[in-house]
Amino acid sequence: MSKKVSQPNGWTRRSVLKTGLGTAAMAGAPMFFVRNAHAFTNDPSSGSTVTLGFNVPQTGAYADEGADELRAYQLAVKHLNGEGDGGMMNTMQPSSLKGNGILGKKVEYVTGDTQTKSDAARASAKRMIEKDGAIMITGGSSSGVAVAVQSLCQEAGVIFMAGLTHSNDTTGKDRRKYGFRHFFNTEMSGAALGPVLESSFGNDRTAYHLTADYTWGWSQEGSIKKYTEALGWKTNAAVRTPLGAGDFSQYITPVLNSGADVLVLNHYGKDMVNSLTQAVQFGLRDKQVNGKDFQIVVPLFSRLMAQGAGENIKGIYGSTNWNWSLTDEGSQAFVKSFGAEYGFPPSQAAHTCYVQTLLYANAIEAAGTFNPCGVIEVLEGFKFDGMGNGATEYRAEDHQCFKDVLVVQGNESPSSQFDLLKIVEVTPRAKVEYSPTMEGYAGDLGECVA
Amino acid sequence: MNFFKLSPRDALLMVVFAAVVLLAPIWMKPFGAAYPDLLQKFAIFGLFAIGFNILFGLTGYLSFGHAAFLGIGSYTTVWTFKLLSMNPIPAVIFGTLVAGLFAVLIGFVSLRRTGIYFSILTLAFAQMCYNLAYSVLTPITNGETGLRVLRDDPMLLDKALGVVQEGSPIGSFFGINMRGYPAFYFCAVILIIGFFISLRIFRSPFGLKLRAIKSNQNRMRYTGFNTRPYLLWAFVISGMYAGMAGSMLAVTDPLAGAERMQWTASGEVVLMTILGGVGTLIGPMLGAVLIKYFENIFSAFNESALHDMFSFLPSWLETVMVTVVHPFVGEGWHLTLGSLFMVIVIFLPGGLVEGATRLFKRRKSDGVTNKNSGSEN
Amino acid sequence: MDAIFLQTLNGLDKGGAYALIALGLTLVFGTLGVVNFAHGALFMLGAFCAVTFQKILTLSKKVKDESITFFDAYKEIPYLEIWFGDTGAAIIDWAVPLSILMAIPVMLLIGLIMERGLIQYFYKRTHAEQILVTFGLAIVIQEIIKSFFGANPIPTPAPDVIAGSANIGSWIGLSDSLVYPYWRMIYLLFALAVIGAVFAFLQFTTFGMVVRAGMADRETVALLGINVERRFTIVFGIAAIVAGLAGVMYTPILPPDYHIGMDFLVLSFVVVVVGGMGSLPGAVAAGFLLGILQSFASMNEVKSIFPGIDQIIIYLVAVVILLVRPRGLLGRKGVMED
Amino acid sequence: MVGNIVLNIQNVDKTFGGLQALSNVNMQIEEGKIHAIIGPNGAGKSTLLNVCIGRLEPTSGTVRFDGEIITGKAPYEINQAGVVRVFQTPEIFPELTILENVMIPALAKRDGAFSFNPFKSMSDETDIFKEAELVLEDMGLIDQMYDHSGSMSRGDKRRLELAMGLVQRPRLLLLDEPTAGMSRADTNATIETLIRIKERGMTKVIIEHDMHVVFSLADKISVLAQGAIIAEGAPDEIRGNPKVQEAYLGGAH
Repeated sequence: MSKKVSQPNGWTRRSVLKTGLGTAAMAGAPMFFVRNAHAFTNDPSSGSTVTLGFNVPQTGAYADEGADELRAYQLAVKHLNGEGDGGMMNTMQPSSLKGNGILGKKVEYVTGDTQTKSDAARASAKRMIEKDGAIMITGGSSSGVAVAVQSLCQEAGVIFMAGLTHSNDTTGKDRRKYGFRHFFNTEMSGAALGPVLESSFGNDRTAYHLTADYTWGWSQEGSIKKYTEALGWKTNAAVRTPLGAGDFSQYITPVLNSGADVLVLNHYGKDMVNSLTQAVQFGLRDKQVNGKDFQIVVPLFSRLMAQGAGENIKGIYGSTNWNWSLTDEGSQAFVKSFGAEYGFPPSQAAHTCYVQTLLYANAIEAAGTFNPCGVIEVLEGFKFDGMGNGATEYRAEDHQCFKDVLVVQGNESPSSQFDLLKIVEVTPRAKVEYSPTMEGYAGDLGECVA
Repeated sequence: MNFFKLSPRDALLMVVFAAVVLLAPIWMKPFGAAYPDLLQKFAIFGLFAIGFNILFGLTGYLSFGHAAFLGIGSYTTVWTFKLLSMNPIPAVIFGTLVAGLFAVLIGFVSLRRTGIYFSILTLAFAQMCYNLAYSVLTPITNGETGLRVLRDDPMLLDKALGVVQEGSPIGSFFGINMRGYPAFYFCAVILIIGFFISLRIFRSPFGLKLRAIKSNQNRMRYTGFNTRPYLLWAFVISGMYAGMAGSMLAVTDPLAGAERMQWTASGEVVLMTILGGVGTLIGPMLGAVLIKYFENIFSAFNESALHDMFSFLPSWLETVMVTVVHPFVGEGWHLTLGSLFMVIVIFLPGGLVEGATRLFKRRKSDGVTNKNSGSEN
Repeated sequence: MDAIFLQTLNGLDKGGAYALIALGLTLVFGTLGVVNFAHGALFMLGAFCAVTFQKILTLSKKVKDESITFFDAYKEIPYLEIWFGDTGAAIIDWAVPLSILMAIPVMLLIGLIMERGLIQYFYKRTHAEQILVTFGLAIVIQEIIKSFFGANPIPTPAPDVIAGSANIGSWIGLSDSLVYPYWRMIYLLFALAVIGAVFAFLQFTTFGMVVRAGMADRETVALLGINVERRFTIVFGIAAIVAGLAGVMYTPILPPDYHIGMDFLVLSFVVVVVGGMGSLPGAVAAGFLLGILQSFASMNEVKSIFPGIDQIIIYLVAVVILLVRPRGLLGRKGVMED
Repeated sequence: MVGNIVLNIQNVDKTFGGLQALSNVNMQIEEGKIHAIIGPNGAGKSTLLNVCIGRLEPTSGTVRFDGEIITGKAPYEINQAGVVRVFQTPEIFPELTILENVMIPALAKRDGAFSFNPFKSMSDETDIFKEAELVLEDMGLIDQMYDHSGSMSRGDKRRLELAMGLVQRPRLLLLDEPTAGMSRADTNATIETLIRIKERGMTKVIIEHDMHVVFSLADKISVLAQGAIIAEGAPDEIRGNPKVQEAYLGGAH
């Protein structure tokens, strides 16, 4: 375990012990602080270090993604402590970061395994908060976990900087005062994909959706439907598939006779690799329907998944939060720094996690306090640039980052083993913005209490 | 001494058990496990395993679907929070009862078969619960995101009594918030009660009959027993333990997710029980602690933490140690867990407790007749 | 009509896969009486035989992409292609079917090592202990594979000529939309062939006769002075080969990752139990039954009547069958009932 | 002078597939008597016992116990009614101690087929304990009563089996070769025990090969061959019956 200076004090802010029962039971147990006006969870002011909690999947289907996230976090910590080449700290605008830790305190970190399960992720986050004294939690690679950990952090009074989470809910109806998301969401994917699909496939298309049967899948199906139907596309059917079905053939066979000419795969991770591989195997891409070439669309892409799908990804459209082949100054600085450290380019998950860590540290420097309420105040409405997605804003109303979205296509002729996605279009931020009170999206942030 | 009608030896066991549990925040410290969440998990999963053992350990019926009752307990508890009150007492009672109700239904059907056929029936029911909860039952379970208590939920009883909470809703035991150490002590008290009940069942004629069913069910029938209701009761009791454990998961952390019901979760309690010792009193508890400890502590060691740990060594040795240990911790914690299962079952047949008893016996052998069956420790 | 035809074909295809995956498991149950939770791991190891073979074939000369300076990015050209040109490329293309040649000896060896090194000591231990030790073994094998190959799925495509799908419709004079992937049909045939081979082996050879006698009454056979133990070791080896081959051939359908075995573990247990413990014909029948029912339950028309039915159909069928037939479809009395 | 009929077997047939195991068996067991059934191997003796305790259902015919039909009833109901069988191959609870093995049937006698008493303590069951102790004393197993029953010798297991039957103090005890596999000394001890408890008014049906045992115990003997009763009567009548001799010498191999 990392050396800790401050004693973890548990969930103390709002806990008031009133009866003797608790006090008696507490004898010998670690000191239980009673809330005072200025205390907040795991205040690091008295020590010489500050601890961040990196909560990523280390086992299960997303273990590789989690490993990449962890690499990015370790890189970010290095940079914050003034080691290495500084990466995006040199390109971030505006920046209050000094390269001497956070508010002069050395940054340390603890890690944990979410197992991509809400329960495990919350247990891990709780350990970081209760035992290791983490002042911020970040990470994760699914929306279920993000929402679960975010609400936990709200209760604990600790800031949560979400990792990879794409569901609208994270900053929609499940938004939280203490939670911030840099990653984009299904609404933005839909808005960005719409025009590209229109220009590539026209207005007269019939779509067939295969949707992972859980919250994120529904969210994505809804967004893509909304934007494609606005183009004049028809939706032939939207079929729900069980999570982790493995073999999707029984859901693909009906597509053949359905009369649809576009298949939208609202799957992520292993499900996406499998369903895409199998759909291609069924010869869908060689088919002609309604006099048009049959097309497959995978709204959310990641390079790691593209790797798993191999050849099948070629030519397929999707959206992504960030890709290492971007040539702006910030992306280049990050790719260079990450590549030098690990020998390969970072994934979009790594990018998001790195940026989130820097943004959090920067907000503390700007606020001049570790107090989450002060940090939240800085982050809300924070405008920045030089982090790889152009001019970006953390919208105050829902804590969602608004920035350019990438529409990508599987690369037909990759020049290297990492060159899997080709950027087709960088959809400007203005086109993917939406109202924070949009129907089905509105939520309640809650309060910052400290 | 007649302490709750226990024999002196059992009374001592009970006192030691209670003391060990209640003092866990102190003696767990050197192991890095003395923080509320993990202690709560120890208590909760210990209770789950103790209950599971009443079915598996006593009757030999191996259920592969007990996680369903854990999940049902959790959902019921969160719904009780939402509809009635944030007080954990009604929540735990309802959670336990509803889980018991499901156990009656599932048990009634599954117990028509024995052996692996029984196991697969329970597995099938649990997987159906899980799959449906994750998808089409989302209006009730809130699917992937998990069921949570919201501030604008009715909470009729609380409203009627004028109990108001600030901030996000949290279980509240007459004013004591159910988080941190108070929540642990709440779980600990329930665990101790649960252990006491289990001890009484083990020592009762009912428990003896269950063990006889495990030993030779056919003979029991010719001895005049209708075994089906005995099995059903054992199933329901252990289902209620699971429901209660699920309830406490939701009390200490008001979020109920479907993955709690997945087969891996059912498998986990089976492993806990076998690891500690099937049919022993404290074995399941030990197994639960061990597995949860590995899951939460071993997974948290990263390379820099390892370097810190071995920093007292000369630097070349430090590097060697870190290289050797690293594959077994952090992202490799599963490797340690898998190896641990194998090592224990190979070298300590019967699990930790029985294995330890055997080792102990071998040391002081000399043919002293032990007057207790090995399964009573 | 077309839809029904396709779903039936799909069901058979799935069924073949299920039967093949479950076959080794039921063989081990029936002969050794061991609950093998590492069966999924054997399936996974088979799949990774294909991956390894493909990796060996595609050992590559790396040509650096000079435009990238931050890290080493390569365009890889396999040596086989450099040395043998198109022949080399064709060999690589056929990596998955060819890897069967490697998988058979490797899986046999793994099976023998597993049985001699571990399983044999657990014949007389309780089922609970068998579960614990084999589950632990499965986790350890998984983690070793993960440390070599990572957690991401690895694409292992079928050979180009049979990567696409066949237009069955035009073969038999039905609609043009009746297509089915070549590889899946090959898998079905392969499954039937392997199942047939195992049956024939058990039915028509002396070895098989002894094994079957051993399944029925191990003690009597041992009393006849026949070394049952050694034959059972070989049976475990055969089970490992069958599981491994099922894994090899499945890779073009499902890009394998280290967890693929666990994903199939529950399913194969359900198939085996629905078929009846230790019954080979039972496992095959159950495999096909579950495959076909699952296929039909996933049709939109069915799902609109029973929402979510495709999520639970396998388990629902298992419950119904076990209630109607106490020992599954073709189970024998007394096997794994205590 | 015929006493009160406890068990009345009427026209019982039992076929397995095409095999006639019992054909038209009629037998009346009188209260308080020891009734032996003898016959060569495969004569249907065990099948007959199995029909009586509900393990098998007869193809036709009925078995009445105390005037009530017990065919078709569950084994535990028949046991609770007072018919108890002592098995030939010991059917004990090998994981339990010898004492527990005997307390289990004693509990069945007291608690009935089902009773839910998880909060009673076994250590308070002094009555049950005393009953078990008494029977174990009788059987000479008292010294080892805390040992595991699984590791006993076969002969001891047979005695335990007998103890388990006796502790229920049944109206009718069915003994399936109680001395098979026992040493001569153990056999004699067992015979003595059975004679000793004869006075307690327990009716017994004994299947036995050992003629010494049969003739020293039985009040009445039925001879079964090829599923049918070929002779019935007091020991002296059976001893000289030519049919019986033929069955034994000609029927058995």
